[in-house]
Amino acid sequence: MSDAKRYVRPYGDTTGDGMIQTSFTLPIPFGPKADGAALQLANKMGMDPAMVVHSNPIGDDFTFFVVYGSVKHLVDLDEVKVVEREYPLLSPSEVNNTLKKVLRRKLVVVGGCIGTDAHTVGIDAILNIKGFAGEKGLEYYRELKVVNLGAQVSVPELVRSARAEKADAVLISQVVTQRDAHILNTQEMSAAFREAMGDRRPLLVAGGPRFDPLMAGELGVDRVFSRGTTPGEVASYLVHAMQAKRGVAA
Amino acid sequence: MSDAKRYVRPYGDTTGDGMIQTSFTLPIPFGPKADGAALQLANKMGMDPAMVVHSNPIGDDFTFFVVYGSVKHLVDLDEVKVVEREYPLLSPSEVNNTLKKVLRRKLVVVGGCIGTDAHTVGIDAILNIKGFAGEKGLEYYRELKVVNLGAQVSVPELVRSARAEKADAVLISQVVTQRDAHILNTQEMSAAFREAMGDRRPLLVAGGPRFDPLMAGELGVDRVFSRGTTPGEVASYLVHAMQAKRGVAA
Amino acid sequence: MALLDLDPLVVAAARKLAARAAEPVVSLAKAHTTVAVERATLRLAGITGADSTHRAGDVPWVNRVIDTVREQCGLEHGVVLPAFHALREHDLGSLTELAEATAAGQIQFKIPTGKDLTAARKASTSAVAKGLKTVDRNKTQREKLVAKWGDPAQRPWIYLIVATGDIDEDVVQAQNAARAGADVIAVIRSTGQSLLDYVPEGATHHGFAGTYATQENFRIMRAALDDVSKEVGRYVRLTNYASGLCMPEIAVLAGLQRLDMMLNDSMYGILFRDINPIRTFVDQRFSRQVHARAGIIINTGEDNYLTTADAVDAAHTVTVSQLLNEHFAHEAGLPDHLLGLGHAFEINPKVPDSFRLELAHALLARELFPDAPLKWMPPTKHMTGDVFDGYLLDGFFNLAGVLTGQSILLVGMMTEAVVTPFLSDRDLALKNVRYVLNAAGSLAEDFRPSPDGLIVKRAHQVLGEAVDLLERIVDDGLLNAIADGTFGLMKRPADKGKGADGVVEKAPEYFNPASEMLEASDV
Amino acid sequence: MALLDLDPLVVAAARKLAARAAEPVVSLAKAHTTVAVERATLRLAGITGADSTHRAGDVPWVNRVIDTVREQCGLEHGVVLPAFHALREHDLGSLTELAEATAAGQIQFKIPTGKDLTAARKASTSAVAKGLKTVDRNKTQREKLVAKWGDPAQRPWIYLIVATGDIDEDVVQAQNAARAGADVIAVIRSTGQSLLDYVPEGATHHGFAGTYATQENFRIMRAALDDVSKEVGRYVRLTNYASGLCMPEIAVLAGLQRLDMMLNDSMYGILFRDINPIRTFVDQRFSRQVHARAGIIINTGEDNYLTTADAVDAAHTVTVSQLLNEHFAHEAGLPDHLLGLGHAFEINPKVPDSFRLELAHALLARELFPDAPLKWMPPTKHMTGDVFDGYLLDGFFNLAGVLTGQSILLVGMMTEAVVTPFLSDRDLALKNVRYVLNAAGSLAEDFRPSPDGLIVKRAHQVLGEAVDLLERIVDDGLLNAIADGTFGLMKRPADKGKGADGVVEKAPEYFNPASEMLEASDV
Ligand code: B12
Ligand code: B12
Ligand SMILES: Cc1ncc(COP(=O)(O)O)c(C=O)c1O
Ligand SMILES: Cc1ncc(COP(=O)(O)O)c(C=O)c1O
Repeated sequence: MSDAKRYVRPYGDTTGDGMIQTSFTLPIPFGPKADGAALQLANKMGMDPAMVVHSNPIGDDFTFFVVYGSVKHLVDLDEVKVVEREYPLLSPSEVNNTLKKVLRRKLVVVGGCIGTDAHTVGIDAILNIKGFAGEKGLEYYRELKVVNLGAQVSVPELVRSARAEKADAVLISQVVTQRDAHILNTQEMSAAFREAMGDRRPLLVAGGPRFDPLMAGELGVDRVFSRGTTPGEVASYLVHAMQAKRGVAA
Repeated sequence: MSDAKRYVRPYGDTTGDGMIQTSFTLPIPFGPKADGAALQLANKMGMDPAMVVHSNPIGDDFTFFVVYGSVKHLVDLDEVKVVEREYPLLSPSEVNNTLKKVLRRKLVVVGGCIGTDAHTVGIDAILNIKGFAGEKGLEYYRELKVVNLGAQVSVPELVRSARAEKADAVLISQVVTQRDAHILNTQEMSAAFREAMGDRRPLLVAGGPRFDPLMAGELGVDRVFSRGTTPGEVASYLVHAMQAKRGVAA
Repeated sequence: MALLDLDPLVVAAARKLAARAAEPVVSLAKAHTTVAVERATLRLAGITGADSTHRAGDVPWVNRVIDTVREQCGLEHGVVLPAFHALREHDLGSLTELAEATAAGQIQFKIPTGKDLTAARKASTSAVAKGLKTVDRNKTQREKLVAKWGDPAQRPWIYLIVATGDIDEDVVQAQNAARAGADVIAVIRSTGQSLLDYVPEGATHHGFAGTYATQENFRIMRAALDDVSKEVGRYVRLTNYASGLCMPEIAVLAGLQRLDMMLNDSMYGILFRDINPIRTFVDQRFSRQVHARAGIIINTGEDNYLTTADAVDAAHTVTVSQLLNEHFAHEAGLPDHLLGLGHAFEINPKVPDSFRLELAHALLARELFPDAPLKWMPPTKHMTGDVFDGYLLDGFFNLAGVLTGQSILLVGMMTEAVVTPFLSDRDLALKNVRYVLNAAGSLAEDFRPSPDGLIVKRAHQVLGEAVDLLERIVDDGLLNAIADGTFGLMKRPADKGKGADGVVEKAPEYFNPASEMLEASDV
Repeated sequence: MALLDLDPLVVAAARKLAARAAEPVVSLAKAHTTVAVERATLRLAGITGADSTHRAGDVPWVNRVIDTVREQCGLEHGVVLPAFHALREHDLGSLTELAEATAAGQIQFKIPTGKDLTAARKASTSAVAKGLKTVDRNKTQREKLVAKWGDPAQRPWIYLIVATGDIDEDVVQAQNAARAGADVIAVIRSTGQSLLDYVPEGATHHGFAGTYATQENFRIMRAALDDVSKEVGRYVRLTNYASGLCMPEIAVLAGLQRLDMMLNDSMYGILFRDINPIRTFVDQRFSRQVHARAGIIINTGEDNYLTTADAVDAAHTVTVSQLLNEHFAHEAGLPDHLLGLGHAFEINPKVPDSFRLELAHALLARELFPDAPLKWMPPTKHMTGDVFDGYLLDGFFNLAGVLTGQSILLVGMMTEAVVTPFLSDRDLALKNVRYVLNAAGSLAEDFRPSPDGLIVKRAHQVLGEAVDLLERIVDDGLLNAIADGTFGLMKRPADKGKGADGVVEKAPEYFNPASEMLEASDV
């Protein structure tokens, strides 16, 4: 890639025009002054010029805005941080064969939605045979033993089950994010495992549509999966992580 | 107003949450790296945390994003710049009576869409009897003589007509803004009047939906009107400006 | 005018099958009580407040009393006999004083007999009657206010959710929503609440993705809506959730605070909160009797099935559940005009003809339940972070609502897949509704499904599948069907689930003045 | 199936009135030529290129020749006689050489007589025939490619605009749009171009809110669309604008570069560009003859009336204009299947029943012109900066399109009131169209306007008003009607407007081989 491609700007209809759309509400009454306030905010966000193309009152105390304009920021592609998949995508039979060789027993996976979260569709998509996006879920893999605890599992309950099942990996899901519930719950979970088992804790994997895969460290887990994850990705990751744990080359 | 009201932040569902929505396209292929790039841009705009809640490819080379998040910027209401209406809103009969007193003749207004712009609906809304938003247009005012030159009026033609009609005020409209056409055309117009008539140039008024009223200086005109302007506002302004010119107290 | 040409015999057969499927469950419900039913009864009898000195946080007094009674003499006779006996024995002024004394370990509960029994029956009956009188007064008051301020000018009624977690922010948002056109405001509950085996107390400010349902929050919001109703010149209704482990108690609190609608499904708690089936069926029956008395419209939860199962494959399970919900509701005394049976616009928008299939399903519900105020739920599952797409889909949902004559329209939010609604989402969503109602509100006049067309065929097919499924349920038993994952693909065995230990078989001498008065008021 | 039950006698009467109203104007058009018609003829005869040494910027050679001929011997005999005479006289190899020599002042044009006349006639006829052969070849080539790559799978065809001002960016956007589902790409012109009395040359990169229509830009875009057609497996059509002062020339360039559709209205230039009425009527007739020959679908501009006039009040003016456009087109040799008559979804969305009124208007057009590929234009005037609202309105526009069987759907953009479309606007707009077509594409089957309902009544009313207006136009004369502001509220007197000085009355000896061959090919 040429140097020119290191830096990019948003594209409206011409390379480099920087055009973006934004909408927001300010807690101030509708009127020219409100439009001016919206413009100030847009400018602070780096939009220049910015156009308040729409505003309307919401009740007496709020105003909603739509603003278009050009942001001056450059995106530096070299500085983009992403979690690249650090392992190969394996087919179910590759997963099974490798696990059999490495472990000589089934790999035990315990999963559930923790805290008060009852959104099981996501974790079920990963765990249940039915699967997701045309891929079968982990239950389908001969060399995996899957224990799906379902919804609203408390952290102590999760730790207890993981112990009882001798879990190699614990997979938790968090969908509700209001007031950072997903972050707090996951941190509580990883702390509990650290406390209960120290270094012998199972592999901890968190998933949910609003997680950022870069957050693993902050959450105290080994890996984070976000929206659109498929079961195959998770199975392949588990193989990779088990190999790494046992010091086996991939 | 209390001090607390000097600074505000965007409002999602809780005071101070700073939540905004934004969408844009980056000229990079769809994928995790693209999502990372979108996040970087959002961060540069001051969104933290930011969530890329949607992305989809547009062809092979572009990706479209929807991002939600909290902007850290504060809007300082004391620093908001707006053009406040510096004159009273007058009824048509007040306009007529005042003009009659101040001028003792009809005030001559020449108007049109300049450059290649043919969007006459806006200027017609101000000038034609039919008017706008329930208010009659300037033609309806007994003490105004209105010459509406229509669309795609060249600057030399405009200057010529203004001279021939002995215009007190010239009202121009600009709706097309691509490549800043509205700004360039208006500046060309004001420069031409300066050159042709110097200090004796008529009052210059520009209008159009994408003008920022703060731009009068930059455009070289006396006043700028933006979206939603009503004829009454313009008539009242003309009275005010004529009084100011003649040194008559308002 | 019927557009689907449904066979009245098939419809009647479906209803009969639903009644037969429900029968054993109704018997079970009659034979049991639960801690929640007993708590609800004491609440009707006037207990309020919480033990704020308890180390586990505020514990409602009613829980302290019930738990102690159960410990000391069991609940199979009901709570009122030991409680009102103790009240008299210790010469206490109120149930709340009794609770304080209970907490202090001063009370030894027992089942009274002889004259004591008669006295306890009488005292409890008159206490509960007082509570029910408040419920009745609220019903009358609602009718008065509706007469005074008026009902919404249009159908469907516009139903909006607020969910900030903070009752004070909720008030701001609810009032603004009403000003912008909402006819019904629902305050969504905090995620954890349905599994709490008590009702929190007081005004609350820290829910997760919803605000706790408390008596005080109910009061605050109803008062706020009364204010805004006056302002906008129409009675704005308030909705909350009588689901979860405290279904009967919350139903009582709703009656006491003049709520107008309540989410209340015969199976939702089982399926989506893993609550024990028997517990749920007992609780729902009592709660529905209370709703019937209070004139509260219930909203059932069939929409939820389509978030876990596929909306095309499982369309007939919605119909079956509606028929069951209808039967359970009638049995508990709710008339048709209080049956806000639920259904939803949840077909994958990528399915060819998805909109026409939605029309088929929606019209089927409409023609099966012509007198019920059907509640039409917006797309959620197939909403994505593409808020533009979502806004459009919501528009077509609104259109389907007006084309098929839905009664209550839960307004969809473009941010469905992103966050609980922003203030602006609600405002935009209302604009969407207003556009559709104003521009195409009477388009139903021109909507005439072709007699052999996709819509008519599909509706007949779904009804046929529903009848087949009901036959299987009659054969296997409803509890087994639930255990097998018939609804929403959730498998819930009858002996599992949360709150099972709160179920108590009634003794022959079981006494509950609330139940007696409520059964009597059934028609 | 006719849903409106229009009276065939009324419809026939309307057509007859339109023909009578058009008659005097057709006579005028036949009696005159214009500088643009003459330039178009020379372009067909092979002239290309521009004088890049001129101080006013590039001036096309054809303008230099026409202007000089006009100066030296007038245009009433047509340009080809003096031009081809000069060519032979000076023994020049091509018209372009002639132009160079003209610019250098070396040529003195005159009307040949006798043998010179015969020779000039012959030479020019064969040159023009060559040009027309290219046009014919392109028509055949289009038919071949359509046969090979296929037509769109669905009706309506999806028509998208690109408007970056830079042909290279346009190509990127057009190809991506085609991949995303566009069946027709229109390259919007720079704002100023319609008032230029010449066609710019070469590839251009600096238009304002549109890209200049040039022969080279046409070629670049058609080639790019051929590439992408192959890739997507369907023939993607290209549209541009034959309006303004160069209507006939651009029509020729479109024929030479295998464009597939052209904006071409009999009155748009008069009304919305203040072009002289006679100039316009002469130019449109010639340009339509060229379009007919090239098998190009014309798109008329009735949608524009509704941006300056009210869409309800002025609905019948759209119908009248469609009938006039139809007549002028037939007269110029265009068959029904090339008549993309325009109409639009422009009723104020705040008007009660606005959507049903749109359906009435759209269905009226459909049933009046059953064989015409109607072009259905999206909302523009009532689009605001609220892009969410706009996205919804566009969805209902799409729905109206499928419910009423429109043929060509110009895709609306949520940013209509903001900017010329972003890449993402087009992508989102296509998602919108795809959803509506896929989900509700066949809903027309269930759309049966009630016989005495709003839709049928409204359609009859509009047709009635159209007949009344046509009667008045027949009485007063079409030119007077235009002068009075009948269409789009624009008042345009016959003797005013731009380009009037480019109109020339034909001499009896007027000769134009293009006109002769084109008249001959009319049916
Ligand atoms: C279905 C649904 C429900 C169903 C849940 C049924 C069930 N058994 O799961 C029902 C109707 C019961 C429900 C209820 C509620 N819901 Co809900 N619900 C949804 C909905 C519509 C879809 C979620 C879904 O199923 N997505 C499909 C799955 C496949 O995607 P996914 O979860 O992202 O999972 C994928 C990845 O994230 C990843 N993944 C997820 N988990 C894991 C775990 C691991 C280990 C791995 C590796 C990967 C992984 O892999 C999956 C496949 O790719 C969303 C809105 C939406 N459109 O997103 C709201 C939504 C999630 N719900 C919401 C809320 C608030 C609630 C309630 C709390 C409302 C209330 N107060 O009553 C209740 C209570 C629920 C509770 N206690 O948690 C909010 C959350 C807001 C927020 N961001 O905080 C949402 C976003 C709606 C909204 N805008 O308000 N809900
Ligand atoms: C109607 C319309 C047309 C009509 C114009 C008919 C006519 N005689 O005016 C027609 C169909 C002919 C047309 C053509 C084109 N249009 Co146009 N058109 C519009 C449309 C739909 C509405 C504009 C309008 O009438 N608004 C209503 C009036 C009342 O509002 P207003 O102009 O803002 O005026 C108010 C205020 O701004 C103010 N005001 C305005 N002027 C003045 C002047 C003074 C002195 C004062 C005091 C106040 C004042 O007061 C008015 C009343 O409040 C807009 C899209 C939209 N929804 O906004 C596109 C739009 C303006 N058009 C656009 C374009 C690109 C074109 C074309 C160039 C497309 C093409 N390449 O072919 C052509 C060519 C036009 C040309 N040469 O200028 C773009 C401009 C993009 C941009 N920002 O640069 C828009 C935004 C559409 C789009 N998104 O692409 N168009
Ligand atoms: C019938 C019913 N009850 C309750 C709820 C809310 O869930 P929770 O029980 O977690 O408050 C829903 C979900 O929308 C529902 O449909
Ligand atoms: C028939 C017709 N011609 C031309 C145009 C374009 O305008 P211009 O002549 O400025 O290119 C339009 C506008 O959409 C139109 O409808």
